[in-house]
Amino acid sequence: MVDRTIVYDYISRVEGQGSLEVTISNGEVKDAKLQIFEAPRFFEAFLRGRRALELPELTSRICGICPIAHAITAAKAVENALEISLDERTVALRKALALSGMMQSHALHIYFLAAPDYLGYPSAIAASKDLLDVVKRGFRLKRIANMVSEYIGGRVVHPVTLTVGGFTRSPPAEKLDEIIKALDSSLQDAFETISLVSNFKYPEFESDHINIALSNKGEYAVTEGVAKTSSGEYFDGRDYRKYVNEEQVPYSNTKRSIFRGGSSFEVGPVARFNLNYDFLCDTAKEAAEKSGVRPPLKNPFKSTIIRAIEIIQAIEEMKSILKEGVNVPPPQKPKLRQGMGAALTEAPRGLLYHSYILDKEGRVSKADIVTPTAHNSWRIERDVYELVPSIAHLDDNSLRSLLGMLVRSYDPCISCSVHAFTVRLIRE
Amino acid sequence: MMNGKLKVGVFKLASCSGCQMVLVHLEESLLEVLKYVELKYFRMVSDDDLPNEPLDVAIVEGAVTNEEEGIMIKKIRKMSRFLIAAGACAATGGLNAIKNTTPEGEVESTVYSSPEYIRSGKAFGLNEYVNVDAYLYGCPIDGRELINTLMSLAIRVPPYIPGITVCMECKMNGNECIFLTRGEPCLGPVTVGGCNALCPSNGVTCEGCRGVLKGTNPKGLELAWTNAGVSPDLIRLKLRKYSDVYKLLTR
Amino acid sequence: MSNESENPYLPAFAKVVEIRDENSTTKTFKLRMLNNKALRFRPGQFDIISYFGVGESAFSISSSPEEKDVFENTIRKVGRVTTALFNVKPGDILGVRGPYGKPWPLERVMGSDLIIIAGGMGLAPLRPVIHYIAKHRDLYGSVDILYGARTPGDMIFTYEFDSWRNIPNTRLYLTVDYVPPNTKWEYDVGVVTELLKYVKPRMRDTNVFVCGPEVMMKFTAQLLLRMGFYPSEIFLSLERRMKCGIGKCGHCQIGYKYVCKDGPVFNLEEIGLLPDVIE
Amino acid sequence: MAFVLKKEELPHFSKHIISKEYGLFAPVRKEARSIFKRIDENQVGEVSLDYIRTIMPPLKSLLIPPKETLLKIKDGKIEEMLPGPENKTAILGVHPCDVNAMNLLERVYMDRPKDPYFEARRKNLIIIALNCSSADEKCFCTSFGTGPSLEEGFDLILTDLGDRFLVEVGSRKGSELIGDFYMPKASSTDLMEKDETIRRVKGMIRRHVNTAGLQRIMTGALYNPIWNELADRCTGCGACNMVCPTCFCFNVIDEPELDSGSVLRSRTWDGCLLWEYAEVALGGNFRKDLSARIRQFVNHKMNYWLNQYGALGCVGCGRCIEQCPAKIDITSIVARLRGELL
Ligand SMILES: Cc1cc2nc3c(=O)[nH]c(=O)nc-3n(C[C@H](O)[C@H](O)[C@H](O)COP(=O)(O)OP(=O)(O)OC[C@H]3O[C@@H](n4cnc5c(N)ncnc54)[C@H](O)[C@@H]3O)c2cc1C
Ligand code: SF4
Ligand code: SF4
Ligand code: SF4
Repeated sequence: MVDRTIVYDYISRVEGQGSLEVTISNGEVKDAKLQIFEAPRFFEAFLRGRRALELPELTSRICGICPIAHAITAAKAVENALEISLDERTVALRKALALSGMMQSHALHIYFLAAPDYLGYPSAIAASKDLLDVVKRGFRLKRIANMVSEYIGGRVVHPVTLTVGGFTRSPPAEKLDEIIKALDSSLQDAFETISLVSNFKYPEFESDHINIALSNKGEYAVTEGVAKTSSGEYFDGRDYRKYVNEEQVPYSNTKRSIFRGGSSFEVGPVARFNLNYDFLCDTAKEAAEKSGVRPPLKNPFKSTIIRAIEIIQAIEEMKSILKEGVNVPPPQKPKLRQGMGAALTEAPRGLLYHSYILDKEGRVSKADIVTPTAHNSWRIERDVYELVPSIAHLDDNSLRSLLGMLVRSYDPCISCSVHAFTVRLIRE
Repeated sequence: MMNGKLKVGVFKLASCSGCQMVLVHLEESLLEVLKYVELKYFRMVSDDDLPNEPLDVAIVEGAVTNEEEGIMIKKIRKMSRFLIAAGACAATGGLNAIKNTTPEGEVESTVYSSPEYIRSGKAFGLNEYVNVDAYLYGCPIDGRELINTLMSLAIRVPPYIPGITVCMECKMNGNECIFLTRGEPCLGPVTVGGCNALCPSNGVTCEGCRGVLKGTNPKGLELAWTNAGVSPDLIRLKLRKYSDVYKLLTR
Repeated sequence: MSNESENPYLPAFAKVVEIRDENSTTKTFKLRMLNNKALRFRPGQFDIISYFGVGESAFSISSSPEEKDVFENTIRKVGRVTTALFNVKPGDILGVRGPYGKPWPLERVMGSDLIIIAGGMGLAPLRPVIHYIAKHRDLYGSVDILYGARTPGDMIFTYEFDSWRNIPNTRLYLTVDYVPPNTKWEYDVGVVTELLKYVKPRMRDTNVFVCGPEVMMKFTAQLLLRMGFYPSEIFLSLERRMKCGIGKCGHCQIGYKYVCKDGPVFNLEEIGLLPDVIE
Repeated sequence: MAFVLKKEELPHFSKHIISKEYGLFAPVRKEARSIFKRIDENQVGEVSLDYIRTIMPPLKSLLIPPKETLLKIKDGKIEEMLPGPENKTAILGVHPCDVNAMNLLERVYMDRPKDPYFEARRKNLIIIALNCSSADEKCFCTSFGTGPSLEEGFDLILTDLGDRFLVEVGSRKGSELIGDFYMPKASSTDLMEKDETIRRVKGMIRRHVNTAGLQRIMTGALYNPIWNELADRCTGCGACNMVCPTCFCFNVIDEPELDSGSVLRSRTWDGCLLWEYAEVALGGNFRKDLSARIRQFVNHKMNYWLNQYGALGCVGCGRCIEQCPAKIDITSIVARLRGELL
């Protein structure tokens, strides 16, 4: 077979700008490069010298799709450095905020990024002509998630109330009923989402590799806990660098994250599902059964189903947190001092790491941030290697669209790959 | 009603995508807006390729930080009748421009072990490269203002954002002034309003993400901070954030 | 329906019956109030036009007060509302409020000579004066109309100039700042105040009406004072940002005067000492 | 007529007002201060009349809301968004300076042609004022005779007498409002205690504006360098315009309302400290310099008002002084122009 190179430049329906270049030779992948030509924004550089207390605000600007995850992780890392521990209600409210971000992101992914693939439209907007109800359902789910984000965080994109030491204010109690009602009403839409995604025709493909997700006793971990791997190891934020390292890849894309021992790994909904299945609420478990997925799930395309399941999980859990009341104490006034702090949380796309070294005035002297997309990027390339042999016979267009779907199934968020750097679009 | 639907492209340079997300978050209102507006290019949600025909309006998010983006923004300018700089990054470089005062090589080696592969430059707002017809303020932009802007343009009328300050909106909300009561420097007095004083109303100072309002006096504000005992160091950090307020002061 | 209301912010509806191009940036809109409600106005008054969805703006009524069932506004495209108005077609409906403001003191100056000095768009509120005088010619003495614009192409109402020249005992002097190449121009070149050299006013028996950009009015007023005019003989029509037209929104204040209700036509005596008048 | 209301009866009295179908606005605590808020039956306990100064002027906020829709336009039909007579409102606990400021607003808005939105709200409004029982160093109402007590312009007025309020009736509407709510008649001691309170508060007021010949002095100072000096310090934030109970300027904006397919024409507060306020098309601006804008603000209050509406436009509430981030103080500006201060 002749060598051919598939270039999918500027992958659409992912958040940010990236391309995939695959060189195929004799039905095998000779080379797969997930390139990111999103310009580097150098957060880790300009955070130097900034005040630790600004970090949740500043780092939320890493990513407009999952700003909440960054803000929470930054706050936790600083709290870790300054040895601040939070009261139970604040911790719970933070989780509710994180879940609202997750629900929003998942609804967006399912309805606007993935569904067009499976329903055969270039975009949800195009689909809205025929499938207005479906698109509107996506909007509704998203809107209710956003309502909660705004209620707790003050704003949907880039929350303002989240701060080191807690929240700058409690959410207005008089609106609580309305919010809980809205969440209740969204369950129906969430179930219909399960039916929708269960009926998508997913490509047959399985891959076995290390999964990593946050884990915490007794809960489907999102904001609290330590990282757990499918190979049975546990580590916390401070030990992160003993387990995960990075290497800069010369052909220009994100830094590649490597798990101890030199392997690629997966983070995100599938990893969470596989490692924390037991802690899903009953409704979510039922939904999983109904849609025929069970751990260990090995088909990355089916992450779409997991996202739908996680929407149900998020709704149920937000409800139960909010029902216990939304009054939180005012934020603790931190004592600034020298220190190092790190945190791991689950962003919608998977494990997110922030770590900071602070000087004695509480200024950042070093920042280290690794996003879920950076964690997954090598995994995506490996999947390409594994998938292509079975589909190499397809024509360029079909091949390209399948590979696009594969990349999208990781919902890569290239905007937030702070480690990403630019440039050249390589074409052969 | 006039000359058919408004042809709009949404573009992204160096940014977090947050401003595009505000467009997506319009949700049902987005469907209403789409009765008047045709999204010809919106890579984040659609496969459609760069259109060949000229656009009525380009909404551009993000700062220009390297040569490619410089070329890109010029290309966008050429193909669009009306160009909107959406968000702090597009207006002033935004947070990305904080690093502008540090030599680029130093910046790159902070993040990358082999910075020789990286090509990046200082971060600038779009108006350093092209003419900007209108701004949408904020980090991120405001959904309501986005709707008003698109609806104005749909009837072929330039958009309008009232020229009031965050400080005024903060007062209208009956908030206790954070600067006066806690002594924390707040940029509300010189910042373009329209966010309904979101941050001060939630108990935190305005960080100036919507830029400096024409006719306000940042020098006076700096003096007020100094008189209230705010340290020069904190003032420096405060002024060098989303907007280019520091430029107005060093001039 | 709307006209019955006491609500001064409620526009009545008017139909656009004709649109004329004055020059590349200016159009005259002929309007007729719906519901047979004629807009009764006096020369120098203004109305406020609504383009719903964009906003309202004040415009001098530029047509003859004798024409009862229609009226005209001459509008230059400069911003949002005016851009919207330029997209309007005959038959479209607009909102109209007014008329507002103090008119030119045509009764007070009755019997005297008149010098009318206009710059650019400033001719719009003076056109009704000229039409009024033409109709009631014997009530006034000699009339000199001095009109200046940036270039010949910036002039408005040029199609009426001949008929103005034909009004008995009336002279029209024209000037432009600049004549672009290949443009025919047989009149003066220079600022409008220079046209005063053609006028030999009978002092104490002559009044002056001035309207134009504020700097032009400033120089004109200074010159007139030097020529020996009293401030009480000089009338100016001013323009300020305006949101309500009825003395509530505050924008048009100059010192203690409101342009909308104490003006727009002012006697120089009234405003001579006010701040923020002319830069 | 005068009565006595025990302090612990205040919640009942508030409930009584609500029971007469009034929307009740009253001050409640927010952080260290009071803020006027719509109160429902369950919140009457929160009403706290022990305050000196709110940030926002309550009557202005009520009568000309910061953003108010005037017209709704749809399919060539215009709907006036006038508040109906059913929107009866009672405001409880406004100080004399604020009531007097409202009287000044009336001169503007009830001048012909009347503003029907203001008029409708004013007609619907019943005022239960509150004589001051304390003052701080920012108060200077005595300069204009606008406080600390009020002789007219209220329906009811309270005076804090320690453990009880003296309740005086100022209008028929006021006495109707009391209706069958039982309160004992006030005694002459109560009335004497009131006078004593007012005298005491007057003694607390240290700040002063000398209004004698003020207009002539202000007009003479229009070109004084002081305006440039102030412009170096003023941030141009417009906070003073917002908090001033007599500032009445507004902007008008048209906005689409997508769900209903109509256009809303609203007015929003505006202020002369802003660049855009005096801007006209093509970049012209009649008050380009901040100095001209501050001069407008101060002169409007201390000079032009007198010509325009027959009274000075300041009631001495002290809000602009308190809220100015640059600590610009209208009383010391006047004092300087009068040569009373360096
Ligand atoms: C008494 C009076 C008579 C006028 N007569 C005429 C006339 O005959 N022909 C004509 O073309 N223009 C006239 N103008 C000016 C006209 O009102 C402005 O050109 C128009 O308001 C610009 O509106 P816009 O929305 O297109 O401009 P933008 O620049 O978009 O204006 C935004 C807002 O600013 C205000 N504004 C801007 N410029 C002016 C201005 N010059 N005067 C008042 N408000 C302004 C308006 O409130 C407007 O809504 C007159 C103004 C006044 C006060
Ligand atoms: S208050 Fe300031 S920082 Fe906050 S959203 Fe508004 S402009 Fe931005
Ligand atoms: S001081 Fe300024 S804003 Fe206030 S009423 Fe006067 S002109 Fe209007
Ligand atoms: S409050 Fe003070 S700083 Fe702000 S505009 Fe008024 S005088 Fe200037």
